[in-house]
Amino acid sequence: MSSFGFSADPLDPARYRQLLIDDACGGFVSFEGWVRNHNDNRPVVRLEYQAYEELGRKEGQRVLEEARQKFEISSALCVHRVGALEIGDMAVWVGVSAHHRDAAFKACRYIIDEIKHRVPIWKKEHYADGDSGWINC
Amino acid sequence: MSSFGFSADPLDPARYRQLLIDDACGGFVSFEGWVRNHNDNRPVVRLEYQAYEELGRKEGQRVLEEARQKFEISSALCVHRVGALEIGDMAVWVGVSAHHRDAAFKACRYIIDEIKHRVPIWKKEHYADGDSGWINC
Amino acid sequence: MIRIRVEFFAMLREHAGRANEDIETDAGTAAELYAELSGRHSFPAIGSMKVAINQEFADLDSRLADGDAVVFIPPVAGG
Amino acid sequence: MIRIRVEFFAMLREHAGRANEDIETDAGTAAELYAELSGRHSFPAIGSMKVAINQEFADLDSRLADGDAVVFIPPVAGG
Repeated sequence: MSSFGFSADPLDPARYRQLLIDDACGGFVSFEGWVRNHNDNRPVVRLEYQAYEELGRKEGQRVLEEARQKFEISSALCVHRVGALEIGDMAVWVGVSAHHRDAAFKACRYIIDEIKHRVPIWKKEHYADGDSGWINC
Repeated sequence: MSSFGFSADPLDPARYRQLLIDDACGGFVSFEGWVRNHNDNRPVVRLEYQAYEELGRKEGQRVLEEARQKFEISSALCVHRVGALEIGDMAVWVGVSAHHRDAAFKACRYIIDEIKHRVPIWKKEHYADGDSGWINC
Repeated sequence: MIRIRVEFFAMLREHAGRANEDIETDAGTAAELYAELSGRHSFPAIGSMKVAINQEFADLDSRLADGDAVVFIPPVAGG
Repeated sequence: MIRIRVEFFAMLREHAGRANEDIETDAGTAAELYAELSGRHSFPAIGSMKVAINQEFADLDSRLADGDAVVFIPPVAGG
């Protein structure tokens, strides 16, 4: 199983984890991206993610398929939050199960790195001073 | 915070994860070791972990402190199960939170690798054919 | 003249004041269409712009065809 | 003669048939004590044996002192 999706609701790691359980697997690695209270030393109070979901799902799915080809994994799942997020909210969850931990670690890292660089998602940060801005734009 | 411990009860990843939450952190990586239904192509039906807990806690704590010195992480936690385990049970949980994901991934990997090599824990596998054996002994 | 459906995201959506727009244009390529929209909506200069045509990544020099759905993709920032 | 408290784990515990043992011995080092116990309990040959003395890892050539707590550590297999 490999699946990429977006969620407008808070992410639910316990539920996603269940989807990856496999008696043949000895290792499971997950990554969670959390909304930090600062960025480049600037206090952040909340933020907003906007995604081009149709293309994002395709590209996210391609990333997961690449991970399955590059590493010996059993299952992989990635869910990215969209909409308004508060400090401490989970922005993205990635989980990978595999027979051996080496593949699980490498695939999980590959997936989050590629997702961040390739999937059309944008982040607007709102700062403590009232300013706000789209990151990277 | 960094802490290593043993548990005779089933591991509880949702509870451990809570202990690592930090508003300054942007990344969280966790590893779970699951009891596989096979090892070297031999069907496994259950297994048993035994630990020299007094020294194990010291050595586990040393591993976590090393991880904190080597990588820029905020918190790290590792709990290893002892006693009788069934297929699919969680044998070990490692979690790391950090400002940035690179440190979280590297520290999590470092911790599980070192724990496996250095902490005095032994595993006895029980096979489908009725045989059993202590691994590595 | 061809008819193009453009969808805006992030900073482009804020500058355009809308999520999408149906436009009749003489633009031959995605890059030419972006220049036309930039003028109309006063888009700020954004480096490394990409484009998707009909829900697939495409080259900015790609020729546009009547009925294409076009999305300009500023640098992404997921995770 | 010194008095040593030995604790057994894993395969050693199974072969000794007990979790610990108080022993009076002439062994000067941990390695000599292990040889003595191996004979008594018919321990199988185990490579890369380590030892802990008084709850810290130690060298197998370490001198033993009266009252020491000794644990022989076969190759570990956590995780």
